[in-house]
This record gives sequence, C-alpha cells and structure tokens, in this order.
Amino acid sequence: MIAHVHPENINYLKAKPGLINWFVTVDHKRISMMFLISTLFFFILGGVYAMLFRLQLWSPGSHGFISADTYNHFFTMHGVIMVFLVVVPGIPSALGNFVLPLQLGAKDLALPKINLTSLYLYWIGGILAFVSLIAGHADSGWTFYAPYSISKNPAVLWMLTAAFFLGFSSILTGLNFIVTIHKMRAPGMTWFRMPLFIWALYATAIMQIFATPVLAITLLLLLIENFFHIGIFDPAMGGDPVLMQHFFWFYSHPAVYIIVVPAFGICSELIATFSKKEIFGYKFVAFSSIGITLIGFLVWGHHMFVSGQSEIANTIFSFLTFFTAIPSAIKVFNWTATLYRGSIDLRTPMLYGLQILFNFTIGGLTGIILSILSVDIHLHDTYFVVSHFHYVAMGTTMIAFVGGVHYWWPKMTGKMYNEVWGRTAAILVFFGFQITFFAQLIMGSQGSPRRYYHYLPEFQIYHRISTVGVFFLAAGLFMALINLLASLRKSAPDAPQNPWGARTLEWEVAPTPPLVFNFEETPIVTHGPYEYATEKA
Amino acid sequence: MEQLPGHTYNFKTLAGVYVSLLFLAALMVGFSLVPMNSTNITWLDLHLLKTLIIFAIGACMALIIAGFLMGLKYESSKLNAIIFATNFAFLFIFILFTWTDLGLRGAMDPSFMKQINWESPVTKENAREQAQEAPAPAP
Amino acid sequence: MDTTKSLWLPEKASTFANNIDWAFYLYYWISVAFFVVIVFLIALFVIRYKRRRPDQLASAQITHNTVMETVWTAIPLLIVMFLFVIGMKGYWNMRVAPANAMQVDVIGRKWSWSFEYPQEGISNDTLVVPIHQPVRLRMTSMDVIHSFSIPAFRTKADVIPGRYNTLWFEATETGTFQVFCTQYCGTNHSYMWTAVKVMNPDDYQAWVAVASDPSRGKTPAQFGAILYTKKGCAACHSVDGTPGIGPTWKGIWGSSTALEGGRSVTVDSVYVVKSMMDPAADVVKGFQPIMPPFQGVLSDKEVNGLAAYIQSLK
Amino acid sequence: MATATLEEHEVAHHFDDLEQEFESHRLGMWLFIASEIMMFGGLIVGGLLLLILHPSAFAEARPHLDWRLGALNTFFLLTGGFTMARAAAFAQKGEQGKVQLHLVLSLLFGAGFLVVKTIEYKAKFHHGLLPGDAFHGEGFTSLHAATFFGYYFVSTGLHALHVIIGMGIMVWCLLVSRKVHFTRAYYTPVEFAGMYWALVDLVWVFLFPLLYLVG
Repeated sequence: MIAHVHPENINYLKAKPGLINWFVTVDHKRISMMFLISTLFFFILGGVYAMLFRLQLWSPGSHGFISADTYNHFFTMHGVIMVFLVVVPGIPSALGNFVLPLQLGAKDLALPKINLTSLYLYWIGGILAFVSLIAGHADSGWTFYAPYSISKNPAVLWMLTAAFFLGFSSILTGLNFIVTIHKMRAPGMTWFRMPLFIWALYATAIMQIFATPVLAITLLLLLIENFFHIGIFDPAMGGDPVLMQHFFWFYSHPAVYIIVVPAFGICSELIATFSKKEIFGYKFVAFSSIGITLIGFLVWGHHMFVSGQSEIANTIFSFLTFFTAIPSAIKVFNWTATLYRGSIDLRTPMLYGLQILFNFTIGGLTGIILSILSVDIHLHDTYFVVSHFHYVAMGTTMIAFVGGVHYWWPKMTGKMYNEVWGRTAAILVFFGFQITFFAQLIMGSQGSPRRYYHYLPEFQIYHRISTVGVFFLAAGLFMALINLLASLRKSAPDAPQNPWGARTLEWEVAPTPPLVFNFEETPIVTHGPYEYATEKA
Repeated sequence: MEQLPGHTYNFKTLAGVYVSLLFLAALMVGFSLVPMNSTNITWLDLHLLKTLIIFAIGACMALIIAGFLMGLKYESSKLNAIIFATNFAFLFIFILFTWTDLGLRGAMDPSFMKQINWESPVTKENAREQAQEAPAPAP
Repeated sequence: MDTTKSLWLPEKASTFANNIDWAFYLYYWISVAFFVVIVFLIALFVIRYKRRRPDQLASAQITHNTVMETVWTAIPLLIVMFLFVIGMKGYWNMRVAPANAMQVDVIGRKWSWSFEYPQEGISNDTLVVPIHQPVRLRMTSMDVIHSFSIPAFRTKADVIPGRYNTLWFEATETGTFQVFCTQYCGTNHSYMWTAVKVMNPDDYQAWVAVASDPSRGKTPAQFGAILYTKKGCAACHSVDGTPGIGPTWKGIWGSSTALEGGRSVTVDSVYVVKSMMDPAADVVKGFQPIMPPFQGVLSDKEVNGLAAYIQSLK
Repeated sequence: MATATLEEHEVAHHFDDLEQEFESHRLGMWLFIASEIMMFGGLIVGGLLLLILHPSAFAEARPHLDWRLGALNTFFLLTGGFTMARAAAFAQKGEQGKVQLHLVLSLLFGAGFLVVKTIEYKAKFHHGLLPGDAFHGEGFTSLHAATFFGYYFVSTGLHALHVIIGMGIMVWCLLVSRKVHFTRAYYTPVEFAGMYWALVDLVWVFLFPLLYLVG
C-alpha cells in the first residue's frame, strides 16, 4: 500500500525503513530520536559511575572497594559524561530537536544537514570519550583546571578533544534553532504565540553560539600547553592558572544556563498543560529566560571566589550574581500562580513538572547563599556546592528531561506507556533524589570538601544516607525506562492524537506520530499556546 | 537593478572600500613606526596611546570589512547587525572583567605580590622537582 | 560565645565565625520562609484544584497581574541587595589583615603542607598559632593548585603555584582544628590534611622555644659542628691539623698534651670543659692565654655538643 | 558550513519559497561567523592580556617578526577580499566567466599569503624561535619570549588554517560554477565564500597589529 501513498503523508517512523536511511536522514524527528537514544545511553553510563563511587563512599578511603585513583577517575568520568554528553545536549538536541519545528508549524529545522552534522559531531565526541577510557584514567575533574590537566596524561588529552567536538555539536544545534525560530514560523505564529519551551530554547541557543567557541579555544590552548608548555596557563613557564579558569568559566557559567534554561521551558509546558490554564505572566516568564541568558555572561567569576581572584573582581561578580536570582524567582512564582484555580491533572509528566518546581526552588535558594561572598568562602568547594548544582542540573534539568520524554513520548512513538508504573517511578525518583542530595547539603555546610575519597568519620552518616538514596533514585529511573520501553510492544495501546488536551501545535494539529513533513499542510495559527479559555470542552 | 542583500556590485563603492582599507593598513604600520621615546612628553603614556590608536584603526578596518566585504550594510534585517555587535559586546565584557582580576590583584592588601612571580624559588624548585620525578601520573 | 557546632555549621574558633554564621542563619531562615510558602501553596493548589472530572476546565483563566509581578520582583531584589552588602562587608574584613598580624609562610605540595615561621626560623608540618593573635598566611604551591581550608575558622583560599595567595585569621579558641585541601590535586587529595593547633601565649612561647632549638633532631657532635663555626671557635682552632692561634682539634681528644708550666694532661671531657670555662688555667704549651672564657656564654647542651664534636675529630 | 550552502538550485523541501531559503541560510551563515568571531575573539583577548601582563616580552620579541612581511600579507588578504566581493557581485549579475576569473584571482592572493607565512615560519624555525619548551632563541632576557612565540604560532596557525579552509570553499565554488549558472535568484555559494574570506580578513586586521606592530 505504502508505495501508492505520497511519501509526505506517511508517518516518519514507517517511511524509508532500514538503518542506513536512519543514519543518512535529515529528518529532525529521526535525528532527535538518535540523539535521545545516545543521550540516554550516556546518562545510564554516567549514572553507573555515580553509583559506583557512592558505594565506595559508604565507608571512608581504603575501607572502600576501589583505590583513590580509581575514585578520581570515576568522578571525572561522571562529571565529563554528565555535563558534556548528557545535560548540555540532552534537552535541546534530543527533545527540542523533535518538538521545535512541530511547535512552530514548520516542516523541518531550517538547516537539516547541519542538524545531521551536529549529531555526527556528538557521536565523534562520544567515541573520543571511550578512546580516553582505553587510553587510561582521565582524572582531571570535568573542569580541567591547569596545571593539573597539563601533566601529559593521555586520557585527559583525549577527553579534552572529546569536549572540543561536543562543543561544536552544541554550537550547530543552537545555530539551527535560532534560524528556524526566526525564519520558519507558520503563518499566524507570532513571537508571543510561541510556546515558552521555544523561548527557552531560543535563549539557550544564544548562549550556545556565543559562549561555546570560547570553550573551544580554551581546550585548544590547554592541548597546546600540554605539548609545548607555552606558558599562558602553565605556572612552571610563568603562566597564570587563574587565567585558565577565567577562560573556562566564561564558557562554563553560561553552560550552566544552557543546561537549566530548557528545563524551565519544559516546566512551563507541563504546568500549563496539566492545569489546563494560561501560563501566569507569559511575557515575564519568556523574558526572564532571555534575561537570565544575558546576566549569565556577566557572572562567571563567582566560581573563582577563593581562587586568588582580586577582591574587587569578586565583589563585582558577587553583585551581578545576585541578579540571576530575580528571573529565577519570577519563574517559580509564576509557575506556582499558574496552578491557582487550574484544573490540575496529576498524570506522570505533571508529577515530574511539580518535582522540577520543588527541586529548582531548593536549587535556586541554595544558589543565592553561595553568592553571599563571606558565606561562600566557607561553603566553596564543599559538598554544599555539589548538592546545589545537582539540585539544578539533576533535580531540575534531568527531571525535566525525563518529564519531557514522558510528555512527548506518545507523539514520538505513537504509543501510550502504563500510567500507574509511570507515577510510581516518578514518586520513587522524587524521594530518592531528596534523600541523596539533601544529606549532602548538611554535610557540605559542615565543611566536608568535595571530590574526597577519604573523609572524617563524622561525615559517614551523611555519606551513607546519600548512598542509600542514590539507589532509590536509580530504581525509579530504571522503572521509568522499562515502563517506556514496554510501551513499544505491539499489545501496548496506541496514543491518541492529543492525550493531554494540550493547545500547542504539535499536539493539536500534527498527527501522532507526525508525518515525514510533520503536517498535512502548513497550519495557520489562530490562538496562543495556552488558550484553554477558548477551548470547547 | 536594485541592491540585493549581500555584496554590492557597485564597482566604485568596492574600489573605494579597497583603497580606504589599504590606506588604513598603511596608516596603522606608519603609526607603529613613530618613535615615541624620542619625544620628551612625560605627562602621558605615549606608548599606550600609540597602542590604542593602532587598535582603533584596526577596529575601523573591521567595521568596513563587515559592512562591505561581508555585506552587513546591505542586509535586509537588522538582526545580523545585532548579532555582529553582540560579539564585540561579549568580548569586551570578557576582557574587562578578566582585567578587573589580573590588574587589581592585591589591591586590598598590597603587602603581597599581586603579579605572577615566576622567578620565585618556588617555580625553580618546582621545575627541578618535575625534572626529577614526573608529577604523580594516574596508574 | 557559644562555640558548639549546630546542625548546619561546624564549631566556631575564629573571629570570622560569628559574622558568617549570623549571615548564614539569617539567610537560612529567609529561604526557609520562602520555601515553606511556595511548597505550601503548591500543595494547597494541587489538592484544592485537582481535576475531578476528565473534561473539567480551569475555573478561571488569569493571564497576568502586573502588580503581583512587580511585588515579587521588587521584594527579592531588595533582599538580595541587602545580602550582597552583608557578604561584601564580611568578605573585605576577611581579606585585609591587621597591621600587627604575625606572618607564616605556607607551602603546599602533593600531598602535604609545610609551615615556615620566618622570624623564629621554624619549619613545621602543622600550623601552631597563639590565641587572639592575628595570623597572616602567605601561601604558595610547589606543583598544582591546592586550597587551604579551615572549616572551624570559616576561611579558605586557593594555594597557587608560581604565585602567592594570602589568608588571615584570628583564633578565638584553644585546641586543634582540622585543615583540609579543598582544591582537587590528584591521588591523595583527600588525605592532604593537617591541623591548626591554637595555644595560649605561654604555651606558644614554650613551643617556639622547643621548635626553634637548633639542636633539635641532631646528635651532640653534629650540633657541636654547627657551634664550632657559630660560636667563633673556627677563628683559632682548626679541625684538620693546620696550626692556628690555638691548638688544632684534630686528634687532640684522648692525647696527653704538654701544658705551659711543664705539666701535661690527658685531653678528656673534664679538660675540654675546663678550658672552655676558664681557658687561662691550663694553656697548651706554645700558645698564648688569649682565649676568652665561655663561662655563662655556652649552655650545658652547647658545651656537651662541642665536647662531642672534638671527640669525633679523630 | 560548506555542506549547508550546498543546496540544490530549486528550493529545498522544507522551505516555502526561495526568499525564505536564502534568508535562512544567510542568517545561519551570520551566526556561524559570530561563533567564529567568538573563538578568535577569545584568542585575541588572551593575546591582549599577555601584552598587558608581560609588555617586556612583547617589546623584546616583536622585533624578531618582520612587519614588512606582515604588511605584505595584509595586502594579499585585503586584495583577496576585494576580488571575492567582485566575484560575488558578478555572481549576482550572472556573469559566470568573471565570477570564475575573480575566484581564481582570490585563490592566487590566498596562496600568496600562505607562501609568505611559510617563509616567516621557516625563519622562526631557523632562529629557534619556537613555542614554549622548544624555544632556544639567543639573547632573550624575558622568559616570556617563549610565551610570545607560542602565542604567535597558535594564533597565526589557527588563522592560516582558516585561510586554507576559505580557499577550499573557493575551489568548491569554482566546481559548482561549472554546473550551476549563478543568477540573481541563486548566488549563495559565492556570496558565502566571500563572507567567509571577509571573516579571515576581519581576524587578521586584529592579529596583525597585535603581533607585528604594538609592544
């Protein structure tokens, strides 16, 4: 039959079967699927590393089951994989890639070949990460601080190269998004009719394009230092290691927002959809994403408060850092206000949405205390910081990622997963996460330093709580994964066109799963993304 | 025919651009050859002034190149100009804030060395130690 | 003041602690308040407005409320600006050491600390300081970046190779406090610990006296060898047999030597000590009685050292 | 990026019309250039900071670079930029022959740049003015002379790499020009080759004074 159907009118999963057609496709949906699978793979890998060293930390130092070097290697791999291969590309490349054209009413991203290139660069990066594994023990930490990272450790060199390629993958994705958002919107899709997820991706793309190249040059200079010791960063040659930290954080602070801003977008989608309610203060939420982006370029120095950075610089950076609190607060308040008098449906994605709200509240509040200069001196480089950024990167971004996967899974696969198991998993994840990371907050403010293989006996209790928690967390995520995969079997129910009753284009108009060119014909947008008032029940 | 976005095909304009670029380049080199030490002006750092002027000329050339050789002047949308400006805004922030660190180290407690002291015995000994046994490699 | 550790913060032992803990708990309660309100509202709304019927719509569509937006933009802004000022003041105080601060040099290396006391000429592997005395650390590293952190003092600073970084504190409690390295520095990063010992002034002086004793960790002979040059013996007495203003020490020990006035004596500890205390008593034949008496100049320990040194010169 | 500009003459499937396609590709090119500028910008910021931190090293090392060669290279690049702009203009007019002529001219100037660069590098190698550890030049008092030459090789090397890429794009344009006849409707490849070459110029007008003139 298919032979007679015009190719654009069959869904993208059925069209052109065969692995080769997947690898050479320029269809954003297939590319994002491949991104999703790769990202999930590395998420599991990074998670395994995390569980291994949490097990080690059950008891201090040599009482554990791995050596100090192995421990350092594990937390480095956990950091590098999770940052460069999971959270940074996760939501934009895997979910945004799929959803963005659908939400805009476009046939595809503006530059499909660039999109495929981005995927291949990502894979090259991933392969290089494995080469580093073979080459030895990368143990520099994901921050690659000089001079430790320029001690000619081959594994670290491979890891630097991997990060280099992943950076370009990220740049190309961002570039593609901005072009698409500017040039590919369907008729009637005005800027303020764009879903907030698009606004978040737009803000993210700005940072990807303007910050990531500086990472590239930083890694390049680090590689050169490794081989020639030209003395820009290398203190043995009169270089300044703190200058390297400036270069690194000029990228890596915006990178933190590259990580978290898309999660804000997903949170807005989930909360609006499952409350059947217009998002409260749409423009404030939209512009707070842009605002956080611009402020994000001004505050990198707060990672260097104890690095011997000049006191004046510290003061300026602390001052500016406080301003990031404002857009974050605006978002949290607006989401909360959106729930007010809504019609709240606690489906699986919404459970994750509420978790994002909860975790980001803690992540944001712990962030503010770290920008109080005098207090930060005490908390710097302790588990408090570790816990803070896990509340943001894991508790906000990865929870949003998982929630987003549950939200768009029916659209991607055309299948419905089991709701009961989905909710159970969500609840398990919530408690697992809190147990794991709240213990670390207390341990940190008590002064327990991060990246420690051996620790004082008084901290053991917190480490044990944290280690117990991580297994609940892992169990929850594993349950969610199995539940999703189980939905792919034949007997599982097919997804309806619009299971959540959402008002955005990808649910209202696009078929499930979408056609090769997404829509039968280009949709004409007549209402905003969350106009539930005009909806006939 | 009217101007398309992109490069102008008005030969006069392009020739003018080309000549002015060459002129500015020559000016740049010329300035760098002016011997500043021979003058006896002390109330003003002529060396710094010279550097600033040279880079100012460079900036002018950059604007001309972006405007005509990249066709920024003939863009249909202002967006591209904004992107271009944003580049330099961020780079300016980068160097400015980094300089507030490098330049003002020890400003609060001047009794300590603020610049990198690469001739301190520390680095010498450090170099020697590295020569003797390589810094602990990961087994 | 109350120095015991609370749930969130470790024991306090420096002048910074009160200020920082105050700021910490001030913000802590502010954030608890915000957190409770937000979570309470979320819970309330979720329960109150839970969807009962599948087709149930929201009971109202509130798109925005500029007044509320302004309020919850302005209030956090005021709070954080207030926090900024607190933090800045506390921090500047932590960076500028008082003029009367005593200086200690700290050197970090993989994976140990050493502390140099320039005036006292002490080099030690733990930091010993007197109580109520500002101490300024001048820190640098031999290899990679380390970080010198004393949780009980609420202070910390990176230790950077090729550069000096600084840190100061004034201890308010006697006792021993944990020091960590908090900047990842390789294999034994988590073992790079030491301690700060805070002492009463007299204990500290006693410790300095012991620690700065040059004979510490030396055999009497080695100590004597140092004194030989330090106390000026070398001006007259050679140790290699070359003749000088005074008799050489080489091989003199145990020999029977003729003295001025015809007597002769076996050079042993008795004679050596005597001729240090009262040189003119028994002058070796052929030498002038010009050696100054060292009565009260040399301590017993030093005398022993010199004697042992002479004895060692066979 | 080259792959992206290699669209078929007719509009790609996912665009509504030629104008949308052209605008999108153009915006994409600008964003790509923006990221390139940030990358070189980071490098140049590093160079300026080195200049501020170790002025003595620059003052000492700079005379070992011959500003005449640098100026000659500036001339080559600017002229190449001019001819590329002409090529793009002729592409709009649809004068295929002149497009090809100017592409070849630009290629020649690019090649000239690389030749001069090779001569310079040879001289540096000969005098042992090598980056970092390899540095063994005579008569330097500032240890940071090694840093200067390290920076010199990194920056000019990365720039030269982009020159080569730019020339590659020109060659590719020549190949395209044998199949496709450029018109007002479709002149993107030459246009973007011109923009990319202008980027190379843009970087050079900052690198040239930083390395050859100041200090």
